[in-house]
Amino acid sequence: MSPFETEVQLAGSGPESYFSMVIRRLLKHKLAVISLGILISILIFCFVVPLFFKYEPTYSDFSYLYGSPNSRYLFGTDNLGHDTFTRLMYGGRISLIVGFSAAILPIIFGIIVGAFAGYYGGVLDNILMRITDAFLSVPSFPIYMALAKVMGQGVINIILVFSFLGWMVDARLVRGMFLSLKENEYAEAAKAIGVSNLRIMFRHLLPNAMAPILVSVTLTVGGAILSEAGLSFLGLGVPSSTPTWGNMLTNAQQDIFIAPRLVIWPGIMIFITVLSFNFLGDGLRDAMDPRLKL
Amino acid sequence: MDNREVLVDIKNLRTFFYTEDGVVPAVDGIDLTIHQGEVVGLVGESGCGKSVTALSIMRLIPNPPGKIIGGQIFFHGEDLLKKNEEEIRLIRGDKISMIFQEPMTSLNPVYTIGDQISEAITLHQKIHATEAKKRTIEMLHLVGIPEPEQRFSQYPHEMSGGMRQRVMIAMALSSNPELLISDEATTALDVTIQAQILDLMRGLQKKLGMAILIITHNLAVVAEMADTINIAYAGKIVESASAREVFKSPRHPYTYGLLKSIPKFTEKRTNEPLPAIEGMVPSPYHMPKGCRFNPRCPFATEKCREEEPEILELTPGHLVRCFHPIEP
Amino acid sequence: MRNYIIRRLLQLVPLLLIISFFIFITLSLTGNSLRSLLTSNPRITAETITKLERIYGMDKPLLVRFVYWFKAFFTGEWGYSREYHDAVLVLIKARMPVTLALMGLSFLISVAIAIPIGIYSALKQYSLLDYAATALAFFGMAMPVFWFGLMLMLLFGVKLGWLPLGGYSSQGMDTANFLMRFLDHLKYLIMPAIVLGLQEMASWTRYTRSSMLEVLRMDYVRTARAKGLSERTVIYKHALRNALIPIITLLMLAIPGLFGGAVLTETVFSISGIGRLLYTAITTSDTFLSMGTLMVLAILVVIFNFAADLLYAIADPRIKYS
Amino acid sequence: MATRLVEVQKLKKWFPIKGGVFSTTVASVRAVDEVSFFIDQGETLSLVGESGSGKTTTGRTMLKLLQPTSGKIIYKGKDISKLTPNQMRPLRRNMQIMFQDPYGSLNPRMPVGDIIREPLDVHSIGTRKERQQAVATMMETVGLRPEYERRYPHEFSGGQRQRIGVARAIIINPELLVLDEPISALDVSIQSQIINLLQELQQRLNLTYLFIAHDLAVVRHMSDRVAVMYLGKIVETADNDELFDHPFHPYTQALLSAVPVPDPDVKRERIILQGDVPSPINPPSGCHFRTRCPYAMPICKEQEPAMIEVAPGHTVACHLLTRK
Repeated sequence: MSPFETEVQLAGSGPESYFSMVIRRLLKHKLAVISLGILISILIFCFVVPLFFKYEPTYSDFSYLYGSPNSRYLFGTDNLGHDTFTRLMYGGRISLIVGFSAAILPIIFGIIVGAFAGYYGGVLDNILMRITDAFLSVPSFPIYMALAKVMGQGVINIILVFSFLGWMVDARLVRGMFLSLKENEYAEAAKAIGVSNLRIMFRHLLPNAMAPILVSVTLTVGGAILSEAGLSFLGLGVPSSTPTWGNMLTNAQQDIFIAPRLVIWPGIMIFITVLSFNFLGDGLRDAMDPRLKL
Repeated sequence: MDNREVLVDIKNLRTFFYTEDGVVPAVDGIDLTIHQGEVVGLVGESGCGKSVTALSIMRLIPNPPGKIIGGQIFFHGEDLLKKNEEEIRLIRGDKISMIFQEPMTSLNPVYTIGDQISEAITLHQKIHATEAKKRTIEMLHLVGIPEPEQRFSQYPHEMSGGMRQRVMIAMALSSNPELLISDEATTALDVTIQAQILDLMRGLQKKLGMAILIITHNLAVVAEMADTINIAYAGKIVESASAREVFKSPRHPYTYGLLKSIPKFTEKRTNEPLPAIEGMVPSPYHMPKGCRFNPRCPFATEKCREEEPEILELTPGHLVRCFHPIEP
Repeated sequence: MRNYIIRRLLQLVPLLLIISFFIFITLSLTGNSLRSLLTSNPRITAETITKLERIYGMDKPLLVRFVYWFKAFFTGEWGYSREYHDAVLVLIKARMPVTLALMGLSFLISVAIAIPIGIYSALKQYSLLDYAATALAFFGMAMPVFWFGLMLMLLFGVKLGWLPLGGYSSQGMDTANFLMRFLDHLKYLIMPAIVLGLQEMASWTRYTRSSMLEVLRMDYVRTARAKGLSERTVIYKHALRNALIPIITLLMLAIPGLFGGAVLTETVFSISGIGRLLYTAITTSDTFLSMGTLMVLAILVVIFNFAADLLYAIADPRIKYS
Repeated sequence: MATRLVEVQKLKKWFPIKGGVFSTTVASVRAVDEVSFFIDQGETLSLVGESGSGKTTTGRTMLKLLQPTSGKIIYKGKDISKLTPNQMRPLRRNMQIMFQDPYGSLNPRMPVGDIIREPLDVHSIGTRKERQQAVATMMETVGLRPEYERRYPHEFSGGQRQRIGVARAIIINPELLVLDEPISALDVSIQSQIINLLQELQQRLNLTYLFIAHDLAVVRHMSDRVAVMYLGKIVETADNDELFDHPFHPYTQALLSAVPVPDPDVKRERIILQGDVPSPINPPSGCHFRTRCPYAMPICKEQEPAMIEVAPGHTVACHLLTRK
């Protein structure tokens, strides 16, 4: 019998791309599915509901300061008579925008630095990693404070500050992935075929490094929301006139004994959002690791 | 051979793994007998259940996902599967020892090899630390490790693969076990180092008289070492006989095909293609109906596709699981 | 090993230089405030200002000024705080013990809780306790530090009245004996310490758990079982030590991060420590004080980095730095 | 007279080891240390040796996947050792490699059709449709169903993956194929299928093989000539039968005698070598094998033995030859 007549059958159950496998496995992860649902609800709450809602975030009802919840003001009002419900929606917008932007920019930069350092190694790796180490050694929160002070308050500045000091962990992660991935024989096979280095890096290796990168992105979004809230809480983040969840907390802190409700709501929003991102990240990590049985 | 006392008698052992994708019947009715002082080979390809059999004897199946769901493993007439964890622990590493495939990862990297061997000695022999150290050095000497006194305080990463496998053997033999299970112990080693280790094991077997269960995919290794050979395929033993019988007159089509398909390095080169077994090992999730070898078997009939054959003693001591055994 | 230590120490020098340069540049941009010292602080004479200007090379270009400043910093000349009307060095010295006590307590509590829970979670994977620990860990990681602080204050300070709302010691404690003072401080610090350590505690629990799970899958753990060792010995002798090696580094490297949290915690609980000092310095553009405080933090970072490397090398015999 | 396809002269590949306070090069791993051999068109040269002997590094350096430290690689009369990666790219069409690990050598995120087609894409061969056709033909050639081209590697078994590896390597009609342990990770019953496939393809497509292996039984079955490596050096080269029937070098003899034979009746005289292979960072002076050689003499320590032809096409590097 000649091997050319060999009839071979597939071991697998059917054609399934990696992507659909991840989705299938993610959907088995109950907490991740719930988190995804919560996040979508929060997004709708922050970006869609305000379109159909009566109050502007700057609207003040001076006749109803520290108002308890009623049918007009679902969550009551604050010290200036702002509608808490409205401000939670608008505040969420800023917090989420900051969170996403401050995760996406650094990951792109981190991928580039990490990919080159890990793939080429040697002197380039050494230089890039020493710089990364130096940045990593900077106590980030105090520097956020200093930079925020220097650059002035504002949403864009906050995103820039976070991006400036947020890429190192991703760079290290990607470098580590590339260091081990390039040792795979398929990278060498691509080289042997004559594939260029850039194509090997971004077409062969990067897709294989995507799992931890994506997980890192979800965790970074949560982290950035927390940091923004922290900075704003200290009065160094977004100007206090713009509502964010962090700012709402700052304003409410002094009233904590009069109207604890004002402190509880924004805190819960931050908490639930970050928690959902973390659970989603955890679910993604499990879904993308085929060694793990769900 | 048979006048020696039976040491281990495995009857209809079944060990399944319950995974996300389904149930894997890794071992599905394996029978195996080991006499005292006998060297028994268990040969098969990946997924045939040979390593799971060994871990089942040791009761080291990771649970979950694995579980021994049936059968008996008699050791000196007592069923190991009926013993509690404490009782089995006293047998493990004392009466029955095991060495593994990967000498590089089987030793704990943060303890010296001396620590790791004497730990086993003090555990099973209840002797003093200084005594244990003396015994450890003796063992290192026995397995041919030069300068055992210096080696005692070395860490595993400071040794080569061959040396580490010697350390594993020293550890396994330190309590004079009655059975040594060698699970692909030479597979990761180079040919000349493999020759050293096999030579060592043969020598120690003669000297100490323990029984050895050699688990391997390498037919040549069992040909050199084993008295009796069991061929496993897809979780079942398909043929069992003395080494000579298996190699001279294989009766199961799988054994026959396997022996034909491996190139012989003692024979001059021909340009003929090798008589290969077509197809591939069945997926553990989709075991074929009937005889598990039937999709690859050139002699398969309708009966083979429908019914599962029993293992039968064709000639004294030669057992085959096949409806149409090859005539010698 | 000795070579390794020397090499790491040599690497610390440029690292410290880069960090301090970075800090210097950032804060120089806030505008120089030497002159403003004169106007805001009546106790500082024009003479002192001139002397300071000479020390810091104020008329020189930025890069040269950095060299002056760096030199001054390492000779103990850290300048004056505009806000507090005192020498920076004195201020930092006075505040340091409070912050170190807060961080130390926080670190101890976190380690003492996180590591045992992490180990237990790994050993009893998918048990009720494992799920509870996982839930708590996620809870801790998603919790905004300051908000958690406020919530605890509401509960224990306001509603239950068990613990003081803020500060560091009670009045009249200066004359009390050591034990009384210690217990008094403890009463004030326990809540902030838990708040400060919550996030680290949560992530350490997760890391310990996964590290332990990873190690339990290793071949040498199987070897240890095959020897007949008791499950206890297998876990506490063979698995645990290997699992803790990466955790040690993690612990060390987390310490500098606690400073960031200290800023928030000390603000919430009105504790006069380094964190609050830094907060005041930055919000009031008190350049010397900001620089001094940030530099102290940077040095601590570098030291703990080094300690992490050393401990790792000691804990893992495979690391052979020659 | 056969045409010489490739000739390697005094090829050297040392990997530096960084260390010390300033991360300078403190030593080198002498993976390949002045190795010379040639391969004629259409033949199979096997490179055998144990792990750490440098056989895999030799194969990869010959293909310029690793930059040689020194030495010449003459491919069809042209020295390619100094070419830059860009200059090498067009030449890659002619020389391909197939790897040992069926799991690591295929990108898990690419469908197998894309994997097999990539060489055509990279070298811009044919139209889109022609490439697609070529992939289908190639899959049939190696015994895979073309319908499976959208499937991912994890759905295939080890043997099938090696078929994919072969398809990728030969789709651009190379002349030279380096086979780096292509069957040693496979199950016994699958190995013979791949061996047969490789041999059949060699005859059909007139391929030249550099076969890197440690399994001597397979080497005997596959090769025309055999070169034995030990610690970065070739110690003996000969025609297949000549080498197996009349090994001269003490290492070759020991290696051959160490191979177990699947026949319980064959009782062979076994030479058990003592000790381990020394570290390639600090190989023994003189003859690298002398520390384990049963015949070691004083001269072996002082002088490196030269390659001497003991029979036509049979060369050996050993002082025993020059003793008298």
